[in-house]
Amino acid sequence: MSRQIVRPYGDTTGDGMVQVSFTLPVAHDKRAEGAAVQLANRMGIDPAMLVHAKPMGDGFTFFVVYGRVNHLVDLDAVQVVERDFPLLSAKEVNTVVKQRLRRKLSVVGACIGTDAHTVGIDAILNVKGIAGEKGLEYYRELKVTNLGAQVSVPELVEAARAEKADAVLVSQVVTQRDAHLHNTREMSAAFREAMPAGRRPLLIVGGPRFDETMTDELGVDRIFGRGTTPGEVASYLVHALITQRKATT
Amino acid sequence: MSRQIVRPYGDTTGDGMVQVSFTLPVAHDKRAEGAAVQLANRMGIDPAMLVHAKPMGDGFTFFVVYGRVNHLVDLDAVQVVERDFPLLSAKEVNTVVKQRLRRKLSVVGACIGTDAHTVGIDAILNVKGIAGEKGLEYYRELKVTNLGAQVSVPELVEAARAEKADAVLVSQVVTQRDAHLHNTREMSAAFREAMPAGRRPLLIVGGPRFDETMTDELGVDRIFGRGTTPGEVASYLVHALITQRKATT
Amino acid sequence: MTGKLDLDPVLVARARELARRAGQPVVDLARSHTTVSVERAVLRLAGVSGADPDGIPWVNRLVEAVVADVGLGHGVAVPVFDALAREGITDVTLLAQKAAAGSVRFALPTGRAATAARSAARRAVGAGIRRIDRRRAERDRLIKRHGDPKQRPWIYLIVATGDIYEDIPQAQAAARAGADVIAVIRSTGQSLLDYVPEGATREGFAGTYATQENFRLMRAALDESSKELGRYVRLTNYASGLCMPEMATLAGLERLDMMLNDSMYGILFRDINPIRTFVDQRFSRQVHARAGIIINTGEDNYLTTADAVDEAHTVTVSQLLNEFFAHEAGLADWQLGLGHAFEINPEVPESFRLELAHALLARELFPDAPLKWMPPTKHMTGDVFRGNLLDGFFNLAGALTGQGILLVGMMTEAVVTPWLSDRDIALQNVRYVLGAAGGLHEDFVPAPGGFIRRRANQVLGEALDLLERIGEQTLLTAIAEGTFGIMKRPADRGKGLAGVAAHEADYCNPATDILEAAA
Amino acid sequence: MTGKLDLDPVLVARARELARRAGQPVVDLARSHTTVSVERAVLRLAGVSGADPDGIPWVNRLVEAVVADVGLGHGVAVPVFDALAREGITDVTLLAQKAAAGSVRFALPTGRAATAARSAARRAVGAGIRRIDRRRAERDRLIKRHGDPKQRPWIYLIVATGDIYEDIPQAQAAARAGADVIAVIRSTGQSLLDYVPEGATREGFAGTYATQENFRLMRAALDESSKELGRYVRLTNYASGLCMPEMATLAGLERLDMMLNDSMYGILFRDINPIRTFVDQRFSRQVHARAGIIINTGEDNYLTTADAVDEAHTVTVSQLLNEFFAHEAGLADWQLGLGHAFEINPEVPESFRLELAHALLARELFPDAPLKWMPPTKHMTGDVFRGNLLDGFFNLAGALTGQGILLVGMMTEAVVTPWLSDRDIALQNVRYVLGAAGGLHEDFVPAPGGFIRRRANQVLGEALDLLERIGEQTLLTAIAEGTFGIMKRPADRGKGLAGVAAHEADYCNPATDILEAAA
Ligand code: B12
Ligand code: B12
Ligand SMILES: Cc1ncc(COP(=O)(O)O)c(C=O)c1O
Ligand SMILES: Cc1ncc(COP(=O)(O)O)c(C=O)c1O
Repeated sequence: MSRQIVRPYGDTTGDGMVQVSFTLPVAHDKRAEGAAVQLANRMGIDPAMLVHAKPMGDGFTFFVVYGRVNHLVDLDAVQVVERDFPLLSAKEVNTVVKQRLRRKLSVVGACIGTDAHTVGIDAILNVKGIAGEKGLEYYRELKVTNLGAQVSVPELVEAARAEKADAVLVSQVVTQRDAHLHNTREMSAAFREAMPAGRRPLLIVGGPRFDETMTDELGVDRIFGRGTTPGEVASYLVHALITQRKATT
Repeated sequence: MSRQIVRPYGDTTGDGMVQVSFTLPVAHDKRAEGAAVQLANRMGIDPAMLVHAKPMGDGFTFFVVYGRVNHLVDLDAVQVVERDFPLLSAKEVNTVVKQRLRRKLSVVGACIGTDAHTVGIDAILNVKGIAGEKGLEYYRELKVTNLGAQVSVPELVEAARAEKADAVLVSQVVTQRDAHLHNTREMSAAFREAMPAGRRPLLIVGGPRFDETMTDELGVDRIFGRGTTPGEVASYLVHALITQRKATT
Repeated sequence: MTGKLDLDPVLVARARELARRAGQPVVDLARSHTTVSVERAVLRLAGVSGADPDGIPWVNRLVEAVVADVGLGHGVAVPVFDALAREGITDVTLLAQKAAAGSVRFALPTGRAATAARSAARRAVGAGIRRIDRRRAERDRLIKRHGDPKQRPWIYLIVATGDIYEDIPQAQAAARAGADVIAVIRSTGQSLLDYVPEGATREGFAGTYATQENFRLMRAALDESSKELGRYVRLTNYASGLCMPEMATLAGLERLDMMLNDSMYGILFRDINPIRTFVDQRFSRQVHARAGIIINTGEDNYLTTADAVDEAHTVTVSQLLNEFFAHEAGLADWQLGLGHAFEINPEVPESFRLELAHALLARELFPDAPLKWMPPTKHMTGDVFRGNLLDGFFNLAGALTGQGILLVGMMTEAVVTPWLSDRDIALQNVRYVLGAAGGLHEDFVPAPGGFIRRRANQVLGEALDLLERIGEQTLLTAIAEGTFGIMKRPADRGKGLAGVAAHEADYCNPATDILEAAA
Repeated sequence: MTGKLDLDPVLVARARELARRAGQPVVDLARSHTTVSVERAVLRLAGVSGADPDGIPWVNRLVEAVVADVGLGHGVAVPVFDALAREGITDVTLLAQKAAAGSVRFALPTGRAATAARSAARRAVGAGIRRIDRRRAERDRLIKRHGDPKQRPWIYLIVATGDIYEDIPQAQAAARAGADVIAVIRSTGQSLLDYVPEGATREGFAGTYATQENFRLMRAALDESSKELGRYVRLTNYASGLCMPEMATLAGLERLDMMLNDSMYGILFRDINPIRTFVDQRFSRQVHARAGIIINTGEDNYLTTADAVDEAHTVTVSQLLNEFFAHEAGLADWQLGLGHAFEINPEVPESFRLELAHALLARELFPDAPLKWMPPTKHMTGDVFRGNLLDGFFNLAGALTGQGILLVGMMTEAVVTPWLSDRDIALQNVRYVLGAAGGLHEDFVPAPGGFIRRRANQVLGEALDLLERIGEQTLLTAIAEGTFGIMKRPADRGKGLAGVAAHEADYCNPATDILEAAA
C-alpha cells in the first residue's frame, strides 16, 4: 500500500490552508507585521496572509495569519497509543475478575499535589460516571478507594499499601509550568522507591492535557487523556492486570 | 547593537506560545489526532497540545492546537516596505504639484478584471475618503479619473493614454485562486507592451491581501495593503513623480 | 402584524401606494421592451440546448442570427418557428446550428405562416413550461415526503470553491450539519457574460459558474442529502446579471428552490443598464412565480457601500419596490425573500438595538414574506474571534425578530471565501443561538416610546419622504442620482443596453403569454 | 426591586428568615471559637511582620510558642503583651524572634498585669486598625479623584502568570483595555498553607502567591494605571484557605478593594474543616467590613461540580446564607458581591433563557448587592471560537439582568490560564456587548406567566424547600451530606481543625472587640 499523505484542507483538496494566532512582544508597526509574517514563514506557511494585527498594552501585538502550510502529513508515520485491548462491558469485567483473579481488584484513586480538580477522577471512579457510563465504583468486583484531592505522594503510597492496591489512578489537571509532569514523575519515583518491581501496583495517570505517548518518560504504565470513559479504564485494568499478565506468564 | 530576537508571548516572556487551527481530510479517530499533532510538530510546535477535534462531514476533522513554537523571530531580518517618503498634508501636496510640476497631476483609477469591489479604490479616490482623510479628488492639483469596477486591461490602458495619466491606480480585492496576482501581472505587462519605459505611468496596485514586498514580481512600482489612507497615496505620488524624480535626474 | 412597533397602518398603506407610484412607470417600460436574454430564455423553454465548440450556447447563436436578419423587436419565437417550418425540421437546436453556420435566413412571416409559427412556438414553449410545472410538483412531493425544516429561520449557507466537485461534498457536509438551504455562489465574472456557460465546471474565481449541468449535479446531490436527513434541503443560485431570464428558466427546469433576484442589484453593483435590468427582471420573476421559486432580494448589498444607519430607509424603500415588482410579476408573498442585513458599525453605541429596530421594521412591514436576514460583512475584519461573536449577535437578532431565512455569517468573512471548517463553526454558532435563545422573542418587548420603537418609526418616516421624492422625479432618476448604495447609474449607461429593444407592434413572446394567462 | 419576575414578597421574607434560622447556630459557633489564623491576624494588626530565614512568618512562630505554653483558647494577645512587658521591649516582631529562639515563656497574667497586657494589646491592635482606616480613607480619596467606572457592570479580569513581575504589566495592559477590577489568582497550593508567604514571588503554579509585598506592588502599579486612565482600578485577591483572616487583614493594610470570601468555598473545594472555616470567615468579614472591602462569594463554584439547572436553588440558598453571615459580621449591602454563574450546559434547550431566569432571580432577591456574575467554565472546551461566542452570551445575560461585577470569561478557559491576548479578546467581547446592547434591558420583559418567570419562581420555591430542610437538621449536617456542589464535608473532618479552639472564659481578642464596638 502506498504511503498515505494528506495536507490541511481549507476549501480545496491539497490547498494546505491553516489559521494561526499569536502575540509578539513588539509594538505594532510595519516591522512587527513583517516579524509576524517571518514567524509564519518559519512555521512553513507560505504565502502567509497577515489578516489581523492588534496592539495590546505596552509593546505587544496580537496577530492572526492565514495561509498555506507546505508540510505534508504522513498518516503512516503517526504515533498513537491505540487501544490495544478489547473494550468490555461492566458485566464482562466483573466476570473476568471473579473467575480469573478470584478476589476483588483493588483500585486507589487520587488527585495529587495541590491539584483540587476532582471532577475528572470522580467521573472515572464515582458511580455517577460520565457520558452515560457508570464509574468503577459501580463494578461489583472492583474495590475503589477514592482519596479525593490534594493528596500528597507519601499519603498516596501509604494508602496504596494499606488497600493492597492492584492499580493506582492519579489525576492531574493543572498544567501551568508543567505541574502535571513534575507531580507524576514524583509519584512514580516514590512508588519505585517504596515497592519492589513485582509488588508495585499498576500506575495510571489521567487528565485533559497529557500526551498519551509519554508513559516511559513519566514512569507510569498508562496515560489517559481528554474524554476518557470509565469503561475504557476498567477494560484496561482487566487487560493489564489479568488477561495480558496471565497470557505472558 | 545586538540582534533583536523575540519569541511569541502567551503569558510569560519567552514562552513561545501560539494557537493553530486547521482541517485534515481524515475521519476523526486517534490516528487523526496523532496526525494533527504531527503537523503541529512539523510547524515547530513542541509540545503540541491538541485541545479540540471535531469531525465534520464525511472524512474531515477540524483541530485546534496550542503549544510552544520553537522558532525565533529575528527582528533585524524582517523585510518590510517602510514608508520611504515624507507624509504630506493635502495642502503640501497641492503646493508641490503646483510649484514643481506646474500642471495638474493626472491619476486614473480602476478595479480591473471581474472584480467589482470598488469600496477600497473609492476610499482612496472619492472626496469622501476614509478614516477621516479626504480622497484624492479633494486635492485641487490632482485630476482624478475613476473608471469604476470590472474594467478590462485594454480599456484601462486606453483611458491612461487618453487622460495622459501620470499614475494608474488599480484595486484588486478578490484573491481566490490568486486572481489578484494574475490580473495585476496582466495589467503591468499590457502597460509595458503599450508604452515605452519613459512614457509609462507609475503603476500602483492596492487591496487588502497584497504582500507589499512583491512589486518586482508583479511589475508594478508600488503596492498598498490593508488600511491604506489617501494621504499616504498622495504623498507617495508626489514623492515618486516629482520630488524623487527631480532629485535623481 | 405582530405589533411590537406600533406602526401607523395609515403610513404603511401610504408607503405601499407610493411604491406603486414609483414602480409603475418601470413596469410599463418592462412590458414594452424585450432583451436578448429574454428571447434566449424563450428559446430555452422551446427546447434549444447545448453550446458550440467554443462554449457559446446555441441559443445565443440563434438569437444573434435572428437579430441580424430581422432585429429583436418582434421577438425571436415567430421567426424561429417560421424558419423551422420552412426548413422542414423539428429540432430547434439543429436549427440553431444551421443558423450559426449561416445556412438559414430568418424573416417575419405573415398571414397563415405567421399564425402557424405562433402556434408552433406556443406549443414548444408550453412544453418547456410544463417541464417547469412538473419540477414544481416534484418539489411539492419531496417536501411532503422529507419535510420542511423544523425551525424558523431556515438556515442558509454558501458554498464557493469554484469547483462543482468540491462544492458538492461541502454542501452535503453543511446540510448534514444543519443547513436547510445551500447557495452556490457564482464566479466573479459570470454576471457580465452575456451567455450561460455549459457543462460541469471546475474553474471559477470566488464562486462556481452557474450552468444547467452544475444545477443538476448539485440538486441531485442535495436530493440524496434530503433523503438521508429526512428534511428537504433547498438549493439556491442567482438570477442576476446579463442572463437573468435564462438563469430563472434553468432554475425552473432543474428544480432550484430559491434564486437571488433583485430589481436593482445588477444596476448598482454590476453596472448593468437599468432598462435591461428591469425588463429581464420582470420576465425572470414571472418564471419564478410559475416555478414556485422563492426570490431573495439584495437590499443587504446597499449597506456594504452606504452607511447602515444613515441609509437604513433606502433598504425599506427598496423592499417596498421589490415587493411591488414581485406582486406585479405574479409572485405570492411566501415567495418574497426580501433582503436586509446586520451591517451597522459595531462601534456605534446601541448598534445591536438599532439592528433590532431595523429588522423588526422589515418584519412588521412584510408580515407574510420569508425575510432574508444577511450577516455582517462590511465590519468583519481579520479578527476571526470577534467575527464569530458578531455572527452570534446577528443570529440572535434573527431569532428575536422572527426572520424567515438566515444567511449564516462566516468568521472569515474578511479573509477568504468560506472554508469547510468556517461553515461548521458558523452552523454551530447558529445552533447554539437558536437552541439557547430561540424562544427569547417572547420576552423581547421594545419599550413603549423607547429607543427601538422610536428608531423604527423614524426609518419608516424617512422611507416615506424618500418615496415621495422618487414619485416627484422618477425611479430611474433616483437611481441615476445614487439614491441606492450611493452608486450613480444613469438609465442610458451600463452594460447590456445594446441587447434591449422596444416591442414592435407584432411582438410575440409565447412564454410571457402563457405565464400571464395563468396569473 | 425592579420587579420583572413578580416574586412574592412574603416568600422572599420567609427565605431570609429561614436563612437566619439556618445560619445563627453557625454564628454562635464562630463567636465562641478562635483559630490560629485569627490570632495571627490579631498579631499582624499589632505590628508583627516579616518571616524567619525559612520563610515562616514571625506571627506563626509567635502563635506556636504561645500555644505551646498556654494553649490557644485564651487568645494570644494577652500572653504576648504580657511577655512584652515582662521582657521590657516594645517591638512585637522582636518578641516573636525571641520566642522562636525559645528565650521567652508565655503565661496568663492575672490582676493588674492582665489589665495592663489587655490595654497594651488593644492599643497596638488599635493602631493596626487605624492603618486600615487610613487606607480606606485613601481609597475614598482616590475614587473621588479618579472616578468610578462609567458603566455597570464593572469589568473584572484575572491575571495568573505565577510571577508578580509578569502579572503587573499584564494587569496594566488589561486596565488600559478596559478592566475595572484586577484579580490576581493564587498559586494552586497556597490555600492549604497555614502561613502567608513573604515577599515578592515569581514561582506560582496557575496563579501567583498572595503576599503582602505582592499586594503592595500590584496596588502601586494599579494606582499608576488609575492615574493614567482617570478611573480608579480596583484590586482583588482571596481571603480564603487556612489563612483567611490574615489575608483579610493584609488586604485591609494594603488597600485591596475586593476579596473573594465565601462562607463555604474552603470547606467544599479545599476540604478545610467547616468549623475552622466559619470561625475564620466571621473574623475576616469583620475586617472587610471595616476596610470597606467588597467581598465576592463563591456560589459559582458549586455549578462546576453540580448541574447548573438541577442545583440552581443551592446557589440561591448559599447566597441567602452568605448574606446573613455578611450582615451579621457588619458588612453593608454594597459590599456583598454575591456570586452566581453562567454554567448551564449550552446544549440544554432554552439554556440562555434559563440563565436569564437565574440571573434575574439573584438580581431581584438582592437588589442592593453588587452581584458578581461568573462566566462559563465547565462547558468551555478547546473550541476557542465557540468559547468566545458563549462568553458573549454570558456578557449579554449580565447586561440584560443588571449584574454588578462581570468576571470576564476567556475563550481559552479549557486550555490555559489566560494569555495576554485572551484577555484582550475577552475585553473586546465585553466592550462590544455592553456598547451594542447595554440598554437592551429596557426591552427585556419576561413574558407574564412565561418561561423565565416560571423558572425563577420555581427555583425560589426549591430554595425555600431546601432551607426548610436545613433548618430541621443543621447547616453542618447539610454540608456533611453534600448539599452544596455535591461535596460531602463532615464537621469533624478536613484540614485545619487542629488550629481551632473554643474560647476560654478569659478569651481576649482586641481586634474583635474594636471591630464589634464600631459596628
Ligand atoms: C471545575 C473546575 C474547577 C473547580 C474544581 C472543582 C472540583 N472539585 O474538581 C474549581 C472551581 C474548584 C476550580 C478551581 C481552580 N481551578 Co479550575 N477548572 C475547572 C474547569 C472549569 C473544569 C474541569 C473539569 O471539571 N472538567 C471536566 C472533567 C470531567 O474533565 P477532565 O478533568 O479532563 O477529566 C476527564 C479526562 O481528562 C480523564 N481524566 C482526568 N483525570 C483522570 C485520571 C485518571 C486516572 C484517568 C484514567 C482519566 C482521567 O477522564 C475524565 C473524564 O473524561 C476547568 C476549565 C475547563 N473547562 O476545562 C478549569 C481549570 C482546569 N482550572 C484551572 C485553574 C488554574 C484553577 C485554579 C488553580 C485557579 C486558582 N488559582 O484559583 C483553582 C484552584 C484549584 C486547584 N488547586 O487545583 C485551569 C488550569 C490551567 C492549566 N492548564 O494549568 C483551568 C484549565 C481553567 C483555566 N483556563 O484557567 N477549578
Ligand atoms: C463590500 C463587499 C462586497 C460588495 C462590493 C460593493 C462595491 N461596490 O465595492 C458586494 C456586495 C457587491 C460584493 C460582492 C461580491 N463579493 Co465581496 N465583499 C465585500 C466586503 C464585505 C467588504 C470589502 C470592502 O468594501 N472593504 C472596505 C475597503 C475600504 O477596504 P479594502 O477594499 O481593503 O480597501 C482598502 C485597502 O485595501 C486599500 N486599497 C484597496 N484597493 C486599493 C487600490 C489602490 C490603488 C490603493 C492605493 C489602495 C487600495 O485601501 C483601501 C482603504 O484603506 C468583503 C469582506 C470584508 N469584510 O472584507 C467581501 C469580499 C471581498 N467579497 C468577496 C466575494 C467572493 C464577493 C463575490 C465575488 C461573491 C460572489 N461570488 O457573488 C461578489 C461579487 C463581486 C465581484 N465580482 O467582485 C470575498 C473575496 C474572497 C477572496 N479573498 O477572494 C470577500 C473577502 C468576502 C468573503 N470572505 O467571501 N462584495
Ligand atoms: C441580489 C443579488 N444578486 C446577485 C448577487 C451576486 O451575483 P453576481 O455578482 O454573480 O451577479 C448578489 C450578491 O450577493 C445579490 O445579493
Ligand atoms: C470564593 C472563592 N474563594 C477562593 C477561591 C480560590 O482560592 P484558593 O483556591 O486559592 O483558596 C475561589 C476560586 O475561584 C473562590 O471562588
